[in-house]
Amino acid sequence: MKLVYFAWVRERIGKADEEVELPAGIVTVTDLVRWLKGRGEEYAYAFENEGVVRAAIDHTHVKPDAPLDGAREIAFFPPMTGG
Amino acid sequence: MKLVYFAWVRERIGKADEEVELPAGIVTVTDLVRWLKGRGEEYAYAFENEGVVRAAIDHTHVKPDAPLDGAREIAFFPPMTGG
Amino acid sequence: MTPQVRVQAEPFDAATEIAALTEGRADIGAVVTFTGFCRDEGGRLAALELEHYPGMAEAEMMRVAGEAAARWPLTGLVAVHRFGTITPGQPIVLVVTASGHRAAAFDAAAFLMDYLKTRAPFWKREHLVDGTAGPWVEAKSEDDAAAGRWA
Amino acid sequence: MTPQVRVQAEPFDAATEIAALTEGRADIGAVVTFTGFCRDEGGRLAALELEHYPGMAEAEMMRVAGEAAARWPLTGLVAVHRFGTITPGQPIVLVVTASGHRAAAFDAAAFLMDYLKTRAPFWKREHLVDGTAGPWVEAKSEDDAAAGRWA
Repeated sequence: MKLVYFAWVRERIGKADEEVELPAGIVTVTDLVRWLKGRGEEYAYAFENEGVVRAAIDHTHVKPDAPLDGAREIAFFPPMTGG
Repeated sequence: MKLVYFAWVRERIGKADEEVELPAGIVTVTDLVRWLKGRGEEYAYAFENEGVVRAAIDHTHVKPDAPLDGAREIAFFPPMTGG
Repeated sequence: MTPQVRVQAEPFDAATEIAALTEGRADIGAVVTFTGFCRDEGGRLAALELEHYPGMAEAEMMRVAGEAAARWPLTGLVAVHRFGTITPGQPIVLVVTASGHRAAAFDAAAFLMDYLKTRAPFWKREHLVDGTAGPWVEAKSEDDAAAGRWA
Repeated sequence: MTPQVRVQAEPFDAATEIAALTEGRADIGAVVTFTGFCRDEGGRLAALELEHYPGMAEAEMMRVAGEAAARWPLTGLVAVHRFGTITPGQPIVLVVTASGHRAAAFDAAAFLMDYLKTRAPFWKREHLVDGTAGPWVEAKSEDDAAAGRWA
């Protein structure tokens, strides 16, 4: 599964994207965030306030309880500031 | 005093403008309209529904009870349809 | 900010007006333009003839523009209204508003159009495709209602 | 009507987009454009850097455009969003809506901007006049409120 990061989420984690193998039991976006936070302090820093970072699955915005099943690319990013 | 007419008010009266000498007792726009209606059937036709025709004094919209005192140019026209 | 108001027979160019308002400025966040076009009303119209009251047209457009400028924090405002014979697909009226923020630019442009429709002394007459002069366009009660929402 | 959506580094031209929507048509009564510009924030900013999520940016802009097209009777819709480094006074985003009537064109353009602000995956970072990279721009609660009014 491919993970991609943008803006200050990318800067805090220190990479723009990565491939990960998820362990069993990671079902939702929230599960994935909690698992990532256990991988190192850069992840813990990026997700320090779970309510702030947004997620998208395969280019579509999703809520934290969205299932990861079948996802190819999951993105994490701050609230959008375009326009 | 100069009177100017636009759109179908102009067409009904049959002229775009005219100079008139007002008799004594013509104080407001409504007085002027009633005096004009007595001048001929073309005026009676133009002002047949007094609530429809709008008036302006010296390039400013006015209500029927506006005084004519000091006016140089009085305009009558249908509701606006620009834009 | 001094509003710019023009009444003219010639066409106008929205991009030229945007450029004039924004050129050399770094404090403008938002520019809204509204362009009103002549429609053929399903193939019925050959043209619209626009009569206006010279002098009062400019004066009333400037009054409406001044009200918009007093009500919203605008950095620029242009209103152009054409007169004469205008064929389907051609532009009739242009409003451009510039502001630091988008809500002011949007609201001021909508206000200007609602007020120009009901207060600027212009009258449209239809010219039909069969070559005859059609009726004067009737004012719409929905335009009065649209203007009323700003009161 | 198929909305047109573009994500690009290059500038855009509002007049070209208006012409593309109106060329050869006689059923369009109203065209509204919104252009968002980079401000210097009182001389503080040298530039804004716009990061985006390629692929999703286009997809989300097309979803928002589709919602506008379903909600208002539009005859044309263009949305263009730039990425990269943009200096004060330069345009960032353009929305153009065309319709038979002005209220639909105005409302759809305002809706598009409110939704693009809160849903299109773009992020702004400030670059300061002293040559340093400033902070990422924070999302504004007023933008969420603006988007919420269409719900």
